[in-house]
Amino acid sequence: MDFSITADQKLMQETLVRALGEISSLDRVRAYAGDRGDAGADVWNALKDFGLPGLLIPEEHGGLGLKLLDAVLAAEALGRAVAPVPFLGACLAPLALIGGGSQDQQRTWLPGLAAGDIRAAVAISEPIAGTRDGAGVKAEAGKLTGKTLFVEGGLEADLIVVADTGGRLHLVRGDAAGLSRELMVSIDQTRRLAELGFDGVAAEPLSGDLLPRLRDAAWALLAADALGACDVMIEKAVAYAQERKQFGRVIGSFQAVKHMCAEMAAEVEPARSLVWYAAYAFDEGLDDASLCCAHAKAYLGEAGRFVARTSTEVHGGMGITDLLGLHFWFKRIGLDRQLLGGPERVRDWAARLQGLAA
Amino acid sequence: MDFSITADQKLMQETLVRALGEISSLDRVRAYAGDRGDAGADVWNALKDFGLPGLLIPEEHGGLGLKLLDAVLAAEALGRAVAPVPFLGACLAPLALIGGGSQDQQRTWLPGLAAGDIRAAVAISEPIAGTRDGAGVKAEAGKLTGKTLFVEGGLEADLIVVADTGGRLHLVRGDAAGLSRELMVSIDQTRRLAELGFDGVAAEPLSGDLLPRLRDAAWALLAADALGACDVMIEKAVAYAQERKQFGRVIGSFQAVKHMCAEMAAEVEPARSLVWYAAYAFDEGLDDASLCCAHAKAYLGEAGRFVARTSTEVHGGMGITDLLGLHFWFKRIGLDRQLLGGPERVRDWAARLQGLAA
Amino acid sequence: MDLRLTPEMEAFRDEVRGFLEAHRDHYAPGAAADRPREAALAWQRLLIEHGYAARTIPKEYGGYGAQPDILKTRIIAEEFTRAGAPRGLANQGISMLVPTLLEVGSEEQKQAWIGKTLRGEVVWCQGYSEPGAGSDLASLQTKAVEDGDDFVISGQKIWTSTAAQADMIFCLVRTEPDAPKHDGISYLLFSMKTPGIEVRPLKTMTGSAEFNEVFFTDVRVPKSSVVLGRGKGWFVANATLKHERGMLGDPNATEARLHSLIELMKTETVDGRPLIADPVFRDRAMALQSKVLAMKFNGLRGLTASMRGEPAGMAGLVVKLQGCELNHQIAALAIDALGELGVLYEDGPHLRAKGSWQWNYMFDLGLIIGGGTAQIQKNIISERGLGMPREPKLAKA
Amino acid sequence: MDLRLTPEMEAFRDEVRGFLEAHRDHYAPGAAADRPREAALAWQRLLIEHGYAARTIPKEYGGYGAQPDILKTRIIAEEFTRAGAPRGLANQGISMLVPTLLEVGSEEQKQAWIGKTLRGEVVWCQGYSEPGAGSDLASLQTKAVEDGDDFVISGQKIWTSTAAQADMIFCLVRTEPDAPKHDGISYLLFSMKTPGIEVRPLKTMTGSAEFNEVFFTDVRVPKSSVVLGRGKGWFVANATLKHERGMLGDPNATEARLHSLIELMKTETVDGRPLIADPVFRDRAMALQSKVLAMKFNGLRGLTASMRGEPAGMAGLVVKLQGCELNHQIAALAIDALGELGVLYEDGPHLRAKGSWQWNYMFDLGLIIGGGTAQIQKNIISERGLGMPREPKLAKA
Repeated sequence: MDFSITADQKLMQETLVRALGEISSLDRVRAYAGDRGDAGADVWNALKDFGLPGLLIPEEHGGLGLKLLDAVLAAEALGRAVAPVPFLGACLAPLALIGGGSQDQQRTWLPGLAAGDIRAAVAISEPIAGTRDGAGVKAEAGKLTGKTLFVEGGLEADLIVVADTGGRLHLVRGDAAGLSRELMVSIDQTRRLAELGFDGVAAEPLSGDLLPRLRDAAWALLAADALGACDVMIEKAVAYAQERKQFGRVIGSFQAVKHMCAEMAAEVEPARSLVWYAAYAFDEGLDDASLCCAHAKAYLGEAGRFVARTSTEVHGGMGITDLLGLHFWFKRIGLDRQLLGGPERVRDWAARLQGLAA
Repeated sequence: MDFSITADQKLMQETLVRALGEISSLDRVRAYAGDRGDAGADVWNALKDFGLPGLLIPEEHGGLGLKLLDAVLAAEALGRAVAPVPFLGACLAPLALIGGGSQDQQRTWLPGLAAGDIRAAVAISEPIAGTRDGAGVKAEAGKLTGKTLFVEGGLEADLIVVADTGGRLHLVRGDAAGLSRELMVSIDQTRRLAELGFDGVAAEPLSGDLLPRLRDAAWALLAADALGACDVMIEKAVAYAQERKQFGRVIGSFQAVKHMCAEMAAEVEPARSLVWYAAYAFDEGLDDASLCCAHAKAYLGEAGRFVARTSTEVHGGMGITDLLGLHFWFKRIGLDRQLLGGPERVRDWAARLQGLAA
Repeated sequence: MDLRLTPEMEAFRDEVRGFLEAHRDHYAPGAAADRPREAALAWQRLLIEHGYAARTIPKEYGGYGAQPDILKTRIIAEEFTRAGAPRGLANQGISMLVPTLLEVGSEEQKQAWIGKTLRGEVVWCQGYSEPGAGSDLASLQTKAVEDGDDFVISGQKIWTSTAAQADMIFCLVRTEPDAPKHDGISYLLFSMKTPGIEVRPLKTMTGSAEFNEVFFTDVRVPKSSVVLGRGKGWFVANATLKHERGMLGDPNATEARLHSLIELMKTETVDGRPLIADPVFRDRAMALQSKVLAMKFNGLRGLTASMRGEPAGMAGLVVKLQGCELNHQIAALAIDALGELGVLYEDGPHLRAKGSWQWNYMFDLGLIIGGGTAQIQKNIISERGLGMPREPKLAKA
Repeated sequence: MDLRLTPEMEAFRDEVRGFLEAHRDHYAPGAAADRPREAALAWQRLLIEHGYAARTIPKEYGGYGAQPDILKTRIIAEEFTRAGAPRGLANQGISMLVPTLLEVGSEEQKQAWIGKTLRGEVVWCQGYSEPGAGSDLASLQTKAVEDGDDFVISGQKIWTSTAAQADMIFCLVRTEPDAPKHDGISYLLFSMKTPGIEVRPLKTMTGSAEFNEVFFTDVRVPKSSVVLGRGKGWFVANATLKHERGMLGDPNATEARLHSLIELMKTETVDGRPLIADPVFRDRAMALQSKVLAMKFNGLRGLTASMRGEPAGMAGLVVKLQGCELNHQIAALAIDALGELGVLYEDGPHLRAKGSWQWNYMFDLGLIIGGGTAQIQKNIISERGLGMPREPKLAKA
C-alpha cells in the first residue's frame, strides 16, 4: 500500500515547475494575456521537450505512455505557472483516439499529437455542462451541424474531438470545410476558449461510449490545475504577510491574517490526496473513479473560490492590482471552477451516479 | 417616516426583560428543565400581570389590543430569558378567533384567554412544515381524526386551534373526548412540544383562510425569540472574553476572538430591523408582509445557528458545560430554527410566493 | 414604527416628481471618473438651483441652503432612481472635500473651492493611501519640507482615482517628521498642474485602471495650502473618512442588484430550463434576499436614527462589512448560475450584461478590501461596537 | 501510488479474518468510560495474545511485541470494523499513558503499570486541564508541596473523563512555583483512592456527564510517583498530547457517519417524499461527501508517510480542524433534513437513532473546542505548517 507519488513523478513535477518558471514567467504570461495574436507557440514548443503533448500516448505511437496521474501532476504544474497552454485537448484527444479510434485513425493522428506538431482540442461542453444559447452539434450522415461553446484550445487545434448531442464522439480536422471558430473572451487570459460552428462539416465517428471517460479525466485535470494555482496563491499570501508591515509589525503576525492563511491551507491540503486518488482510480479502473473525479472537480471549485478570494484579501489593495499579477491565478481558478460544470452541477451528477437523484 | 419602536414599546420590552430576570431566572429555567411535572404555572401567572396573554386580544374582550410588533418585542424578551413559556398559542389562537371565529366563539374564549386563565395552543405543523411520520388531521362531519406533531404548549392547553390537512382551522376543547396528548421531548428543555391524537374529536370550524396569517405571525414570533436568544449569546460571549484570561491576557484581546464576536454582531444586527419590519408589515397588511415574515424566520434560523455555535466556541470548554447553562440558549435557538419549517423550507416557500418556484 | 409619509412629504415627493418630468430633456449623467461635460455641468447647476444637489450646503458657498432633512434627501434619491434621472455630479471633491472644508476649512478656502467644486468647475482627487500606508494610514511617508513660504513635497500616493482628470488634489503629507506619527501630518490642497507631479494609471484585476499612482518630485506648493493647520492633517482626514464610509454599502443599490440577478435567473436557461428552476441556485438567491431585506430595513432604521440626531450604533457599524460582502455574493451567484457563460468577459456575442457580473465580482472584492479591509471592520465592530479591547501594544523586539 | 496489498498483507488480512470468525463468541466490548467487565477483559487478553491489541508493545511489558507496521495495524482496524468486532479496550491509560511510559518512564514504572493497564486491570484517568488552564495548559495551578518523602497536592482538575471509575490518575501538578511556568510542572502517577480526592460529575450540554471535575485537598502521594523527574512534566505531557491528537478525526468513522446520513435521507420522508429527493439537502450531502473523501485519502497519504517514518506535514496538521468540523456538519445536515423531527432528543416514539444526531451535533462541537480549540489549531497550522510568526509578546501593561 503506497499512497504517494513516486520519486520519478515528484522529480518530473518539480522539473516541470522549475522549467515553467522560465517558460511561463509572469512576464511571458502577461504578454500572452495582452495580445490575442500571441498563440504561445514558444511555450508549447518548450513543453514538447518534456514530452507533455505525448504524456498519455503509448510509446509505440511516440508518446511517453504515462497515465492520468502523471497528467494530473503536470496539470498542477501548469496551474502553478498559470501557463498559457491549453492542456485538456492534449490529454483528452489521445484518450479518445486510444479508446475509440480505429488503428488507422490512431496511426494517422497519435504520432503527430505525441510530437506536439498536431494540436488537439475537445468540444464536449454541452453534453456535460449543459446546453446554453442554443448550442449543440448534430451528426447526420457523417456531417456535423450546429455549434459548440467553451472549447479550450479550439482556436488553434488541428484536430477536434466533438461530442454530438447524443454524446457520441467525432473527429474533425482543423482545416475541414464548413468549420468556423470564434474567440470567446473569458476572465482567464491564460487559456483561450472558442466557439466552433459546424456547417455540414465532414467528421469521422469514434466508436464506443467514451464521453464519460473524457469527462472524468477532464474533471481531474481541471481540479489539478486549480490545485496548483491555489498552492501558489497560498504561498504568495504567506510570503506577502511576512513581508508587508502595517502598524509597526508584519501583517502575518496578526491573528486574523494567520487564520486566513491557515484556513486556506486546511481547505486545500486534503484536496491534494483526493486529486491524486481520483486519477489513480481512473488509471486502475476502480469502481469509485468517476465519483472521485467528480468530487475532485467540485471540491477544488469551492476551495478554489475561497482561496482566490482569501489570498487576495491577505494581499490587501495590492492583491487587486495588475502590478502584482495575482489576478492571473484568481481568474485561472475562476475558469477551472466553471469549465465543464460548476460544483453544483458536478455534485448533482455525483448524486445521480450513486442513484441518489433521478 | 419612523423606523423605530416607540418609547412605550421600548419601555414595555425593557420592563419585561427586567421582570423576566426574576420570573425566569436561570435557576428557575433549570428547575423547569429538570422536572417534566413542572408546568411553569408561576412563570405564566407572573406574565399575566404584564397582560402578555391578552396582548393581541381587543380591549373589548379584556386584552391589551396591541399588535404583532408588540408581540414580537415580547417574544424577543422571552427568548432572551429562555423563559419556560409557550407563547405561540397565546398569540396565534386569538388571531384565529378574531379573524375567523363567530361572535359567540369570540365571547366564549377571548376573555378567558386575555386573562390568561385559558391556555391555548395551535397545531399547524403539518400543513406548514410538512407531514412526517404519517401525521395529519382529517375533518369530517365536525369530528377530527388523526394526529398532529410538534404542538408547542399542547400538553396543557385548554383550547387548541387545529389545522386539518386541507389547511382549514378548527377549535378543539382541551377536555374533548377522544383527544390524547403525549410529550415530545426536544433538545429545548424550556418549551415542551406535544403530539396530539384525535379519535373522532368534536371540533368547531373557524371560517376563512386563516392559516397563512397564523403562519406569518408564527414565523415572525419564532424569529424574534431567536433574536432575543442570540443577543444574549453575543453579550455572554463578549463578557466572558473580557473576563477569561489565558496566556496572561483576556482572551477578548486576541484578534480571532474579537472577530468571532464581531461576526456574530454583524450577522444579527440587521436581523433586528427585518423582524420589526415583518411584524409591522403584518400589522399594516402591507404587500410584502408574508415575504418578510418568511425571511425573518429563515434569516434568524441561519444566523441563530452561527451565533449559537460561535458563542459556545468563544466560551471554550465552559461553553459546553451545564455549569454555565449557555446550552439553554443554544438549544432554544435550535428549536426556533426547525419549528414550523427550517430555513430551506421557508425559503422555498418565499420563492413560491414570488412565483419563482412551482 | 410608521413608514407612511406625512402630507408635507407626499407633497415634496410630487414636487420632485414634477421637476423630473418637466426636465427630462436636460438629463445628463456625469461619470464619477471623468471630467464632466458641459451638458452635465448644466444639469448640475439646474439641480443645485432646485435643491436636488448640494441641498444642505449654505447658499453663500454655492449650495441650495436647505436645512438638513434626511427624509427629503431620501425622497429625492428614490424619485431620481424611479425616473432613471442622473443624480448630478458625484465625485470625491463633492462627497469628501466639501464636507471637510465646511467643517474645518478657513473662510477663504470655503469661498475659493466649495462653489466651484459643487458646480463641477473644479475636479479633485484624493491623496491619502501610499504603498506603505494602507490600513495603517497614519504611517504615511510622503514628506513636505518647509522652504521659505512653500512646502516641497516628495513621495508617492496610490489608489488615487480621477487623478488624471483632476484639477486639484487634497493630500496628506508629513510636515513634522519628528512628531508622533499621528501629529506630524498636514492636509494640503494644491493644483495637479504643479510641476513635479506624475500620474500613472493603476490597472486592477478588472482590466481597467480605476485608480492611479501619483508621484511627487520636489513639488512646490505655498504654505497657505494647509487646511486647519500644520500637524492637524490626521484630524482633518478623519472628518473626511467619516464621509467616505457612508458612501459604501447602499442598500438600494444592493436591492437593485438582487433584482437583476433574479431577472437573469428567470430569463437565462440551461438545457432549456430557466436557471431559477434549479432549487440549489434558487435557495441561494432566497438566502441572499433574506440578507438584502435585512440590510434594507437596517438602513431605514439608521435613517430614522440620523433624522433624530441619534448615533446609528451597531446598525451603522456593520453596514460596510455586510453590504460589501452581500454585493460580492450576489455577483458570485450570478456567475455560478450562468455556469460556463459566467466566465465570459469583455466582449463577444455570448457575453451577458457586458460582463458586469464578473466585473462586480472583482470590483466588490476590491471594496471589501478598500476603505478599511474586512479585518479592520471587524476590529472596529468589536472595539467600538462591543467594547472589546484594542489590539494590545507589543513588547519591543 | 499503489493501493494494492502485497500477498503477504493479503495473507495477514486472511489471518485476521479467520481469527475474527473463529472467535465470534468471545466478542465483548469494553466501553471507554466504564470499568471493563470480565468478558471484556478476557477478550482483551485474547486480542493481546494474537497481536490485535497492544501489538507493538514489547512482550516484557505485557504487549505482543511485534514490529510497528502501520499497514497491518490498518488491516486489523478494517477487518474488525468489517466484522463488527469490538476493538478491545480503548481508554486514556492505553492510548496516552502507556506510550508515555514507554518513552520516558523508569523501568520500575514500566513494569508496574504497562501490563496491568493493557490488560484492563488498572483503569486511568487524566489530570491535565484546570478551570484556569485550558488552551494555556502550562499556566496550571494545582500545586504539589514537598513534605518529607511526599508531595501534598491541592487544587482542581477539570474535563477528567472516567475519573469516577479510575484506579489511578496521571496528573500534572506545579512542584516548583518559582520556576518559569513551563519548568515548574511535574507529571505524577497516583491512586484515585488516595484520601482527599473528590470527584464531581461534570454535566455537559448533551445532558450527560461525559467528564468530571476532580478536587484535591491535601492529597499525599510519594515523591516516587514522578515520571522522568521534577520539573519535567511539561515535556512528558507533550509526549502524551501528541498521542491524543492522533485519536481525533478518524476518517473511517466520519465516512461511516456520512453513510448513515445518506441512508437516513433515503429512508426518511417528508410529505411522502424521501429527504434525499430535496435538491438543496442533497447538494449539501454531496458537498460533505467531497470533504469526507478528501479527508479519507488525506488519511491514507498520512499513513504512507508514517509507514516511511516521514512527517505527515500539513496533511497531518489539518486533520483535527477539518475532521471535527466535518463531523459537526454531517450532524447538522441530518438535523436540518429531518426538519422538526430533527429537534427531538432523549426519548419518545418519533425519536430517530436514539437522538444521536443531536447528541453528535453537540458533542462534536465540544470536540471542536476540546483538545486545542479551532483557534489554537489555526495558530498551529499557520505557525508550524506555514512558518508564520508566533503571537508576539505584549508590552507590560
